[in-house]
Amino acid sequence: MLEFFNSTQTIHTIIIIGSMCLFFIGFYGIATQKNLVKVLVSFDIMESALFLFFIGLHYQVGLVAPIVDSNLKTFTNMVDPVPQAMILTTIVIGLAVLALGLSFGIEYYKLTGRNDISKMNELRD
Amino acid sequence: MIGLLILFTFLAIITVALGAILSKDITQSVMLFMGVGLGSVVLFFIFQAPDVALTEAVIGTGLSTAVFLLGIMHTSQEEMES
Amino acid sequence: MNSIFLLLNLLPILFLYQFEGALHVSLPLTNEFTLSLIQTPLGSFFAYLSLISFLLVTIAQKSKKLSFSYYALQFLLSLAMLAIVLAGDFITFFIGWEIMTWSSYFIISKSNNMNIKSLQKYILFSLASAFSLIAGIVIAYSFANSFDFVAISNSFESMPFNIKVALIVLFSLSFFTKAGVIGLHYWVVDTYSKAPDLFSSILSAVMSKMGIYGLFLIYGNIIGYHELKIMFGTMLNGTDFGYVLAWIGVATSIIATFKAITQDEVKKLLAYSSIAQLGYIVAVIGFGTSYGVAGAMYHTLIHTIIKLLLFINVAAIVAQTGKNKFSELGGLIYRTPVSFVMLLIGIIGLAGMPPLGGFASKFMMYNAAIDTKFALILIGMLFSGAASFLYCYKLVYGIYLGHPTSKSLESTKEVSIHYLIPQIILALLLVLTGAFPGAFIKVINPILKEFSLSTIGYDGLGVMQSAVGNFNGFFIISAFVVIFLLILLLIWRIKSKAKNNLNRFDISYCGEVPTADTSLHYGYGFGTELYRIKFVNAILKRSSSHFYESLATQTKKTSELFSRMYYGNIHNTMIIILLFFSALFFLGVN
Amino acid sequence: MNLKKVLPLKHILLSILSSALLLSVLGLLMQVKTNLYKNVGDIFLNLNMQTATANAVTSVVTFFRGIDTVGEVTVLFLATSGIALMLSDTQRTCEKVVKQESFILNVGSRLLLSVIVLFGVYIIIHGHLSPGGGFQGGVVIATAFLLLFLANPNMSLSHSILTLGESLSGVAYVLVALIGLFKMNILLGNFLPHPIGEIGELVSGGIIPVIYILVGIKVGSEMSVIVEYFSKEDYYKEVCDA
Amino acid sequence: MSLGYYFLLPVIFSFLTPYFKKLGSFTLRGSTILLMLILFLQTLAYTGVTLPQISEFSLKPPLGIAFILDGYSLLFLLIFTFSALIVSFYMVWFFKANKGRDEARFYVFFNMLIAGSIGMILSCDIFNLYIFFEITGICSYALSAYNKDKLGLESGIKYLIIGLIASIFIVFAIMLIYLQIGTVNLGLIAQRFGQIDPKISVLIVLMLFIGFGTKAELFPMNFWAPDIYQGSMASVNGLFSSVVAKAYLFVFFHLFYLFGLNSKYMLFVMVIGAITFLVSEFTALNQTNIKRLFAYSTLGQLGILFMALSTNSSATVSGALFHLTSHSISKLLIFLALGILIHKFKSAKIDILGNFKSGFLTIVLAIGFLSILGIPPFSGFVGKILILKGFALTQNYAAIAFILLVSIVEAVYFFRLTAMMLDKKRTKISVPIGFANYVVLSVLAVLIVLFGVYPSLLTHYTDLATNALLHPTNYLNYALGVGL
Repeated sequence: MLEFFNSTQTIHTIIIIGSMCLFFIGFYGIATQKNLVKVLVSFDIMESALFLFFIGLHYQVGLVAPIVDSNLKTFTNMVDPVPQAMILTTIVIGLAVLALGLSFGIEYYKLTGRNDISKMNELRD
Repeated sequence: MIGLLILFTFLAIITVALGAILSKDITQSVMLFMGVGLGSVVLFFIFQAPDVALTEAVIGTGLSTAVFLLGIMHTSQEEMES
Repeated sequence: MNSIFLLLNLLPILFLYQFEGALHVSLPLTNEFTLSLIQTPLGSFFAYLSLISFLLVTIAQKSKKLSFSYYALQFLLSLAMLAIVLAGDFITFFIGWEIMTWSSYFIISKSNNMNIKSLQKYILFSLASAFSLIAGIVIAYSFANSFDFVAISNSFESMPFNIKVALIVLFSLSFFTKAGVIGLHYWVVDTYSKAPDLFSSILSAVMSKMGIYGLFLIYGNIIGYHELKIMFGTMLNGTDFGYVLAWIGVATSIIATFKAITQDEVKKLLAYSSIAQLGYIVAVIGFGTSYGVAGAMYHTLIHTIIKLLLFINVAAIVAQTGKNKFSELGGLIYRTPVSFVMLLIGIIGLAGMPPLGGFASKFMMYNAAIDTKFALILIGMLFSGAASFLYCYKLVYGIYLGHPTSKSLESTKEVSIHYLIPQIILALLLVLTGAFPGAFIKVINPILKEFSLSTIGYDGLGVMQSAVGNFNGFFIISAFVVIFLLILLLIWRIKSKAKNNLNRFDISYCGEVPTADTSLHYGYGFGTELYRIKFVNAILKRSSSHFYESLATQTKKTSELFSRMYYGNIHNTMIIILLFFSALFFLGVN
Repeated sequence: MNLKKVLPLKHILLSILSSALLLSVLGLLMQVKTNLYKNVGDIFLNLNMQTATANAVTSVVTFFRGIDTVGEVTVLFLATSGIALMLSDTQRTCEKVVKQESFILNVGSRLLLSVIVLFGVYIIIHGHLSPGGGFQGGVVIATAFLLLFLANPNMSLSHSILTLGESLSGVAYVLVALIGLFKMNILLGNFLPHPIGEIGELVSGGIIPVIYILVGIKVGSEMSVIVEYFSKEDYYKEVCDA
Repeated sequence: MSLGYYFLLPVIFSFLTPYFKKLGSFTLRGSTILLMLILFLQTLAYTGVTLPQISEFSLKPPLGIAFILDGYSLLFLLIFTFSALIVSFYMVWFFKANKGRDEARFYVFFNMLIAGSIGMILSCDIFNLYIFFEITGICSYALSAYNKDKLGLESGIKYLIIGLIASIFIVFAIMLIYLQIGTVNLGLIAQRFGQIDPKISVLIVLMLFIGFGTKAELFPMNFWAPDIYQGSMASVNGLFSSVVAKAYLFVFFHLFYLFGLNSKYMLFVMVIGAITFLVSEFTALNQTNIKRLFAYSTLGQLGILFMALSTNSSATVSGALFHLTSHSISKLLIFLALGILIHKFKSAKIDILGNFKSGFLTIVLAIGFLSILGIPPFSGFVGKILILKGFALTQNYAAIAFILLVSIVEAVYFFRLTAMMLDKKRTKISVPIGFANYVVLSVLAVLIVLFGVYPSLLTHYTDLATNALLHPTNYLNYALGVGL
């Protein structure tokens, strides 16, 4: 039973199911939520789901982190470092966009007292 | 064993994420979102990605939650229902 | 300013000193396109028409203070028209066509009584015409792999039948719009009447002729009358195609003639008359016989001369009196006698009465109809020709005869000499074209050769041959002049005895005393009685404006429908994007 | 309770849609084999021996995919500028009111500050040896300042120093890239001698630790600015409301 | 010069902007103009060398990231750097006329917007491309919210949310690509894209389509675009229309042809483009806000470009690229001229076009309008006739009829605006223009006429670009490191 859970195949299945569930929770969130902060939260959940999906699928049982130390002297049997680097970049970018969005939201709230994106309708003909 | 750990962490994250989406209180939603970040940190560690885990812990969970909380302090706390 | 542009207008003659072959330029635009200018007899006929018209109108424009931009645009317009008629390929033709469209648009917009709606009407019809033209051009290109007239003409035979028909329809639609064939004439009247007065003469005399040139180019040069005969078969002595075209033209001329009679605005009458006269040309252009082509050509020339003359005359009167309606004018014969004589000559030509050129051209066209044995067409043409007497009469009566309808008219002076010089030249031309039809046949014969039709015989300058016998223009005009002089002498003898000191209110009015408001002028309401005739009433009541206005309304409604989608709420936009993704996902992946 | 209000029809339909999409995406992803080709990461792992950085992720981030990181730093910089544009309101009318400070919080946070900053610096400097690096360390330093702001609302940072740090480190980063161009004819070339010592030593890996230190300074100052703007915003609002 | 300067120089300038600001606004404006001039001159220098050119970062491709300049990107590079130079001159007037704006930060976003767009067209690595996508995105969000008024912030928020959706899809696609192919190098992806599971490849294509299509303003995903144009400044609109939208379009078709999707998805993209064209032109008829109106017009023109660029026939594509260039110049001209009017009247209703008195502005605006409508002798005509010719060669008469019919609808509103400008009955107020603007607008107008009467100047580059786009063998060799 436990061996079954420890196989790479099972872990990948769990990861795909779990992260896609998380992704579509976020998907549902951006489709239904109207508060700006909650929309941003939904986007972040979607992003997190993608990160888990991506990093998780590059993990295989028995591989170790791509860092050598006193015990480990060669770069063998390690997980792929490129996805990790890419995710690292994406996390930082995500934070930047999120903070910018929040600052827009704050200014907009100060001017109008609203943070409901479906009620932002002054731009129309 | 590690599979089970992953499974349960995922379950926890999904529950928390659902809570974050469905919660009417925005502060609560942000705090629950922090839970998603924490769960991700655990998973990243399991997936042998300590760099990402550290980044997610510091940025995804720490700073972005702080920014969110500071941000919603001066917008309304409740989701507006019309 | 005026003199400079007068000289500039003369410039192109340097390059067109011959009737054929003086000009052959080609100029690469990109790797694929080459602009080329070639002088053919057909092209130079129209080139001279436009050059002379512009020259005369520029002389008349000396009487007005016009801005530099006006003259510059007008010069550009004349160059564009030269480009059209001298083009050797469709790209040059189209470039000229479009520059003609927008430069005339900007000139028309300078008029004081222009409004946005009329401008829109003009430009949209012009662009529709241009787009239908370019559609035809690129379709032809897809078979010929070249924009050159010769190449397209050579490959035309090998195209599939439906493509040939599509090409003919597209090109014809484009040129019909410019010429103002009925149904596509919605823009003509509004534009001619609201454009600057002198510029209306260019619009009517030259620009509409570009449509006629296009028709000649397509039917005669590119497709060839011979090919048309093969495509659609023959009927009697003409082509099937020509018969259909003839009905379109006759219908145009009849309807427009009736509409012209009922107009109260002078320039609107002239505009409808212009449509009617172009209807004749369209009617005979498709016959595919020498007489048909010659008649169309002759009438093109005569119509240009007459319309220039009449529009300049009317422009002078409008400038002098400030009035442009028949009901406001009248009795100017003693105040502006020279103008009166010029207008008289003009309407004699317009009505197609002997002895002037108008008769010669109509004679040629009737001949063509007799030649092809299209009897019904001939009857239609004769009918509308007879009806056109009415509006010619209205024109001369409404402006010059009868009583002046207001005090201010009584003090009107003769118009400026700048208006009169071109009118006198044009009147002389009208006389000459009537007197020397043989000379004109000499000009037309190379064009007939270009269309590979048989040439028409002529005997000296004064006589031309026709299906029903020789036509001696010189003899007719001499006889008429003698008779006319005799009558004039007689009238002068009688009139010198009568005294002319009538007042505008010296009139018996059924026992009532007319007041200043009472309209005493005959021109007022002239033509309204036509509504009582059932057949004419049915024609007059119908108008294409309903169709175009409902089209505009439908477009507007569609636009409103679409813009409702964009009343953007970002939440809905997001949902739409996600739904679109889902739809494509389910369609594409599964 | 009105069911329609709690769960509108639109939400139900959207949740059904999301679930349907989830199931079909899952169905799709489950049957697909991954790793058809050898990943580029494995080649990088081999190359990493030459570069002599203990942390392969760091060498990928700063060197193999170095231009990504320049872009990333730029994104952060732009976000900071955007936030500053939005939240630095020069025309604020209400005056600055000195709020009461809590002595214990103040002293405690200052004590903690040094520890956290030290930790951040450690993370930055050991970026090429252990998990962590410029981004993580920089953010750690920023959170230290966040703590300071939370404890003491009157606190303010010296913008000129932050700007100096930000600009200089940024320009230095780009210059490092350009020096690579001049010395090795390739942008971001690793022009410093490497490997100097053993893998795992502090001075190893050529330009990699240099870049991470520069990134650390830049991210630290930028994040501090962001944190300051967000927390000061709160402060101003309270003052204006009062 | 290395291609890396296109990104690194603006980055240095942006980092140093706080110090330029301290030296005074003259230095700030001057440095931006200098930067854009350098970039433009460098691009001009590249027109004389053999293409493609490559400059690598850190490692040689396919392992490392490289900037590759081929004929296709050269054309866009010319457009972008030229537009940037023009706008940088224009902004001198703008900031003189509008005192007290946060000038330094505008220039930061402006520089990086250009750098990001250029990065998107040069990068040969899809993840790197995503980073530039985000840089461009963040700059555009900040620029559209730059006014900090209700409308500006609203457009900023809307743009940001749309950008988040687009980037989520693109990140997902990139992840799937890496999972399948094991690399993010465009050359390797192009080589191996046909061999992966067809279902996954459809999913990847779909996600990239949604991501870039949303940003490139394709029909069912462009409901946000007019709002953004309405909320932001006219000069920024000019940049959005002539640089940013074109950069996304570049990437869309670069990937489209590189991944060999042309045979399978040609009809789909064409239909989507046609619908975009139709809907936007009809919607534009009904607008009363001038910026919104031209936003719809931009969408419509993008629709034509999508129709024509997806055809896979070199004649049409070359025509479309010509049309694209001409559209960029014309729209830039129109938006900059409108900026002057909007500044004067403090309103963006279309009535302002009827109320100004300036022969110069009337002429340049009329030139812009006629060029977009495709009327000779302006550059738009050559583009349009080349597109129509291309469609004719493939016997696609339906497309010809469609383009011409919808163009009449387009003419309705363009000539309504022209008629308003020429209407003498309205009260006219004279508008101060400023010397810099005379120069800027004249240069643009002269270019429009020049490309119209002497198109060979441009067709050389569009032919190069077409060849590079449709037959990317050289590009692939460079991206794979084979040709080095």
